[in-house]
Amino acid sequence: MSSVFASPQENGWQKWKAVWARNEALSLLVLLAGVIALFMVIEPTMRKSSVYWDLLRQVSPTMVAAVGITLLLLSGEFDLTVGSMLALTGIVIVDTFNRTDNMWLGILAGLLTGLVIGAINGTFVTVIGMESLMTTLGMMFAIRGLVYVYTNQTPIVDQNRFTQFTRLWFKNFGPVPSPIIVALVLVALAYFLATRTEFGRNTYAIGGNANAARVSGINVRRVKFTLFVISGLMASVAGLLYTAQTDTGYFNAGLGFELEVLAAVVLGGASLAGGQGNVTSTALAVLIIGTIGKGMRLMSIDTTQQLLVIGIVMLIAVYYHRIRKQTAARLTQEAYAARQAARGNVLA
Amino acid sequence: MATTTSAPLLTLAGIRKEFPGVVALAGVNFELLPGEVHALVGENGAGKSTMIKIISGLYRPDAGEMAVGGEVAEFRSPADSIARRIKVVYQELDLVPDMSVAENVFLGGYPKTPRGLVDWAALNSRTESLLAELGLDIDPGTPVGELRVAEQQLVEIARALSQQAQIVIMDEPTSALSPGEVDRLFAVIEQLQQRGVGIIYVSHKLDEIFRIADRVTVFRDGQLVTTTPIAETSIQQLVTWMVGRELSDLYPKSPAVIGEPLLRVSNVSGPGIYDLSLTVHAGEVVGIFGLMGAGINSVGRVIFGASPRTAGQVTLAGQEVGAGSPGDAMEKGLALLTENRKEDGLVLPLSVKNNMTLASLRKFATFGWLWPRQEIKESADYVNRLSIKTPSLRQQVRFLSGGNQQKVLMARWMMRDPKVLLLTEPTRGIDVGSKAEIYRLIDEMAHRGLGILFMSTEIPEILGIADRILVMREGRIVAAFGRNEATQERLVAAAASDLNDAIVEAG
Amino acid sequence: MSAEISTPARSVGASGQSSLQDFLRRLFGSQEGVLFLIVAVLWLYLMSRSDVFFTQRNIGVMLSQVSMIAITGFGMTMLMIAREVDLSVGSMQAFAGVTAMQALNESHSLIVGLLAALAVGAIVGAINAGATLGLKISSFIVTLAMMQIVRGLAYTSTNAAVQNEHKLASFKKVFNGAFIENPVRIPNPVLTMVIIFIIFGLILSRTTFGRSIYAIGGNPEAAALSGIPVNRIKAICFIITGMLAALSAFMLIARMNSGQNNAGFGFELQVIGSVLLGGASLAGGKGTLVGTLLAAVLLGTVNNGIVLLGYNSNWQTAVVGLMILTAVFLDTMRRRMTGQS
Amino acid sequence: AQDSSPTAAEMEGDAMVRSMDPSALPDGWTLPEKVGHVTNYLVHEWYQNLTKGEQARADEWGISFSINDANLDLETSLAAVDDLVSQGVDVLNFTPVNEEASGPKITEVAATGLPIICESSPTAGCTTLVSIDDYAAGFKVGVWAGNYVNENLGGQAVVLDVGLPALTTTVARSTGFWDGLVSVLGDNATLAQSVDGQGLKDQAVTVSADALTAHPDVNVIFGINDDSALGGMQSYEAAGLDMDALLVVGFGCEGNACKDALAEGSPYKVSAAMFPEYQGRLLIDAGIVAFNGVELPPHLIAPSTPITADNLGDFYTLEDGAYSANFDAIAQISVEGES
Ligand SMILES: Nc1ncnc2c1ncn2[C@@H]1O[C@H](COP(=O)(O)OP(=O)(O)OP(=O)(O)O)[C@@H](O)[C@H]1O
Ligand SMILES: Nc1ncnc2c1ncn2[C@@H]1O[C@H](COP(=O)(O)OP(=O)(O)OP(=O)(O)O)[C@@H](O)[C@H]1O
Ligand SMILES: [Mg+2]
Ligand SMILES: [Mg+2]
Repeated sequence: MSSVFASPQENGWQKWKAVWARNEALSLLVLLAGVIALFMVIEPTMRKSSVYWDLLRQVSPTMVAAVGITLLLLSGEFDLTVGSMLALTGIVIVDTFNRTDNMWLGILAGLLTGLVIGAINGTFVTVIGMESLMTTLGMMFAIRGLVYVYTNQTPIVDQNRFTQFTRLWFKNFGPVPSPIIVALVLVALAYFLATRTEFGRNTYAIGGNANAARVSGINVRRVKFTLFVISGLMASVAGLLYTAQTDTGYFNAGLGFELEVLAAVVLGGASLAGGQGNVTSTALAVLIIGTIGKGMRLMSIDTTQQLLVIGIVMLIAVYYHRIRKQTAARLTQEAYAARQAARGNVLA
Repeated sequence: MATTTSAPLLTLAGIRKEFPGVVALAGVNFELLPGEVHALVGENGAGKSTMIKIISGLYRPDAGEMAVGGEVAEFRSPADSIARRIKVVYQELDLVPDMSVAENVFLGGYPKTPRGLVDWAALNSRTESLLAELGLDIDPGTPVGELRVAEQQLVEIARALSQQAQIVIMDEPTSALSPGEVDRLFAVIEQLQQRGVGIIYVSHKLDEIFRIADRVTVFRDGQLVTTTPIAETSIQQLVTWMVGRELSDLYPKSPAVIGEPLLRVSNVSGPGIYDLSLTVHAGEVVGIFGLMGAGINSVGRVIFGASPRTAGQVTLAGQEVGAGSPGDAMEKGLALLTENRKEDGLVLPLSVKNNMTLASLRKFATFGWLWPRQEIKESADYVNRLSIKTPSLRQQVRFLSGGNQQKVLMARWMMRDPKVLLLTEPTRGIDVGSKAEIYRLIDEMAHRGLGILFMSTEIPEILGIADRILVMREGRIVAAFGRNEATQERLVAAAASDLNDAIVEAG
Repeated sequence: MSAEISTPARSVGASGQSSLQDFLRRLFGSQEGVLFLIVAVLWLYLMSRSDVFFTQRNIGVMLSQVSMIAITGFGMTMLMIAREVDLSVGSMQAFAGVTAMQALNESHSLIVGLLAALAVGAIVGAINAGATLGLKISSFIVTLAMMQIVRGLAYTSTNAAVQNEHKLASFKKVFNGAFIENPVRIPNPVLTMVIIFIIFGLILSRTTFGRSIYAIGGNPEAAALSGIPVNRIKAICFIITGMLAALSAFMLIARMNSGQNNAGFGFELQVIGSVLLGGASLAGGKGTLVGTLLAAVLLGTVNNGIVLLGYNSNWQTAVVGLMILTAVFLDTMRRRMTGQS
Repeated sequence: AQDSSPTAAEMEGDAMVRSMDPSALPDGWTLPEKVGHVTNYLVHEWYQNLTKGEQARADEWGISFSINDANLDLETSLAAVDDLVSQGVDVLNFTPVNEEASGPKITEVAATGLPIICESSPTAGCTTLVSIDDYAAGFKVGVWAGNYVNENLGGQAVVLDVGLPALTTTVARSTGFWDGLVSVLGDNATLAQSVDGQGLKDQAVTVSADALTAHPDVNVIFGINDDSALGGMQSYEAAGLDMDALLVVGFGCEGNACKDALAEGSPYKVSAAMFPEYQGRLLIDAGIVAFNGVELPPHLIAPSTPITADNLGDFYTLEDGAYSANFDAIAQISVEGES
């Protein structure tokens, strides 16, 4: 059976072009390698391997949260609460530590927070039918505000100083930092969920054409609800990692985190309209943004100029994605035309 | 053919559905038998799609009962309906364009491995055999978005097969199919029939109904007018039931008074069309007939400048029309009614009035400042003149029925007082009553001295209203007929014949 | 022959209902109505709880604060109706502000300072437009990047706040706070807001330009085929938004008496939040200036009320969130009940 | 304020820091090659001037100095610590975004033996903290303000506190000020309202405008930094209230705005000066001392004093529109009894 990807007119060059155009992860991988190579040339510290282990540790909360958001975005919905969730989870975890003197209860409570907030977001959007962008914007302020009110803007310090807890952040297995292990396991699970399970395929279908999904008997509301819960849960895992680093419930944790996550998702090529994107690309994009930030910090470039650079890189990357997607669409069209020509009208 | 003795597959009793301000269904009784093709006809907005959506579980009825296979059925979602082996092929196809054919066929119920994961191998092989059953030779891995509409429709039907549907409902399935594709579809329908599947078939094309239906049910304004075996009725009778009165003449053609040449298209090429030349005179209706994909949609777009023109010249009343600029074309006196109402015609969230006046805003404004009085007056005038059914000028156009939406678009262009009107399939998906209205409007405009270029894939209407007919194939004009020489057979022959045949000089 | 349709078209234009009924239906039938109701309830509550609330002074102060969000919001409303968005307006508060203050210090001329701000707004707006329309990238992403870039420029152009070195007496008067004398006894920022509201309100509802904006947002393809210059109109909307954001930046420096390069953090969320709350949507085609104004006033009232009643200011963020949720909830319910969803 | 009293050895280290001289490095001492500072908010004038002071001092010593800024983001701040460690700094200067939350990280890094000189807020793991005593400095301006009120404003103070509850140091400033004021005025001081200006001028203007409508009788505005105080004053003026009946008390006086306001004779009469350039010098010098293994007290107190129109000229010299700090005069300020 002939695949469209290998229609007769495609020569070797065309084939490579198709591989390039259709595979966003590939581009991102090349970009990542390029960024690393560039920094290695201009900044000697970037040649040390320890820098990269640090990097992996540092990007892990963002990676976890961004992957959660990607899954949700595939279904065409948004969640702006991730930043506030980082703060809320931290507060809940450390507060529970202090109230129960039990580390496991604290961690459990933290994860439960993600579950509950995700379920609340999900209920607003899928049961009541509220628009997700506005709803989660409201939730973002509401959660942050409640955190302020509850803590009176004082950090909550872990009185037990659970070292086992902070090891979740600081411990290394060989050279591999533990948080990145958590993050990669979750990325793998998310990848598996998105590509191998019916639930994942249904998610893509909903984002691709919600109506088609609904009339095919997919319970769109349930899928979306579950995705909100997953995204909430992932945000609370991010919060857990973040908190393990500080052992403190910090009310201002994750201010602006939602935009950071969004930038990564967009750089990873996911469509804000849903249906397009994948978790590996998002994870790569997180690494790219992390590397650029790291390199610039090591070069002691001003934060102010870092903002400029990140902005410009994002613009270029998105423009690049557009060109790539356009090429992919054109190749598809050409392949289709060739197929039609080769076969004649099937139905006539 | 239907075996009238067997128990009904589906029974609706007293089904009622209201939307705010509209009674879409006012207590409908309906029955579908195994192996029968049951046609559903009615004007736009009569409630056909609403009934289908109730059967599919998308809407819940306000009153009434439904039974499937004798058991009472209360569907809370499409999943419930699918579980009872009901499959709907909707008017607007519901496929996920980015996903593969196989995934679309099994959407909502993938074959799974014992561990509960998607079984890709089974998915592809089962799709392949289903497609083979339908005589469709496509790779199950192809993204559906790449398929032709007809192929997509068959994918939907493959879905019905995959779900072993007992009841298949098709809402205007042929509105985007070529005659060959229609034949193919009908063959599939017969196949289904032989398996005892019951089919509800909605269409505005009454001739089709007489080809395949066993029984027909007529709706009017949410009421069921009658259900009758097809053999006991006629097209004329159906039309009368649908519109509630006798429609004596579908094609009101008054004798043309042909005037000066207005639109001259010389050797124009563009995406989908090659070396197109034609002339439209004042008071003349020129029809272009072509099968699906022949390029008739591109004609209007390229002349109007909505698609790029790569070669050739267009003049209107002697003035040259710039390429690729709808603004200039409008300036010179052209108007274009596009093929896709929803995609590039209507502005759904805007009101009826604002949709109508969109192309002639300047007429109601001084230095950009609008004078609403005049705007309202003229819009109201058009609503009345074209008998547009709308509760008010302020009504969002999205709530109007298809036919009325089309009339709003006609009004948009009539308001500009164009010299030449380019119409692309203006009656697609429109009921017979509204069609008659639109034909009447076309005739009236021609009578007032407008030139009309009318592109259509439907032979009867072309024959009915055009003074001169051009036939298009593969982007080229291949034949031209006067009103009196054209027949259905000659048009089909020209549209489908080989390129080597004599190309009749056009224009 | 003329064919008649089974149900004759109802005569249009005339409404059968009494005007009161019609009024009520319209009040509750729209997002603006819902907002009006919430604002009214809130005002009544605050009036009963605080003597100070409903005084000319307090309302003046509150509306002065609302004015910057609202003025930027008016531009943003037009942009969002046209199905675009601008996230760079917050950074603009900093960048246009410091630029204007520098220009004032250099030139000692109010007009030059104002023009400098507006020029910055126009240029950034034009760049947003160019990148969005020229490169065909979603404006959400373009302006997300521009938000970083413009903030970076604000930091780069000055590494500290730009102080008022020109000491222009007129500068203090233009947009400064509430009760600087002017003939109408309405604070200048509020007056400015009202004037801009009227101008752009009329443009949106009464001009071909405004109508085109709605059409573009509702269906860009259809608008283009109706002869509307889609890109040109979108570009103008971007530039207007940039300039209005710059005008609020100018109002901000007048209030602060200095150009702060860290001003306007989160301002874009307040503005976009107000616009969305006012009934516009990211999908385009709908929204009104009245809605935006009411939403901005609602959020301003909440902030003002919390301080007036002496509540812990920690509540401000929370209440803003709850207000957004309430408004979205009520609007969703309203639409469900009137079958508009 | 919670520090235990320093040992004699530590006091010796303290004195050593204050008397370091680039022309005379103690015998046997080595200089660190690289010093890096992770700041929390470099765009603020305080940090602009502080790091200027550090850079100048590092240049005097011939030490390479680099800055990484967190722009108020905790994660970035902690990542920047890793980055400087990777770069092999010999001394780390650190300003926490949040001191509690930075503790574990700093403790971890400190365990490697790297001297960490903290600024602004005490953080677990720091070798020492260089900062003013916020409470004491607040108390001093509070006393000054109390006397001013007695002499010029009829002995009654109605206070608007434009605070920043999110940071312990800024809370200490507000409390210190209030206690100092009350120590002079007793019951004649009333707190009209505390508002959160977030230390940002635009926020300060907004919240104080609201508060001033509720309390138009306010005659003393205290701000936890210059922006807060100036923002409050700005709203007061905009509200059309009597500027002659107002006293504005600021904190930091790190930039030109404060100095100009003092010099102009506006209601902004006093600020708890913190001398960022001088603190920058102390930070570098403390790093050198710590690098050479000398014990330091947990808190190395930087000088602070109420700065007014009268003594502005003692501490700062105005030349061509720029103020330069007189380090000798600043070094003379007593830090006795502050902790
Ligand atoms: N979701 C809805 N909200 C409000 N009114 C609706 C809705 N769906 C349908 N209607 C109205 O109900 C009536 C019946 O519509 P329906 O779509 O069933 O007509 P139809 O017979 O399928 O017409 P067509 O031939 O144009 O497809 C129409 O007046 C329509 O405007
Ligand atoms: N913008 C374009 N670029 C390239 N090819 C085009 C473009 N527009 C149309 N075509 C091609 O030109 C041919 C005619 O297109 P057109 O849409 O006019 O046909 P049609 O008769 O309406 O058929 P269909 O039923 O497929 O819409 C098709 O093969 C189409 O793929
Ligand atoms: Mg229908
Ligand atoms: Mg077509």
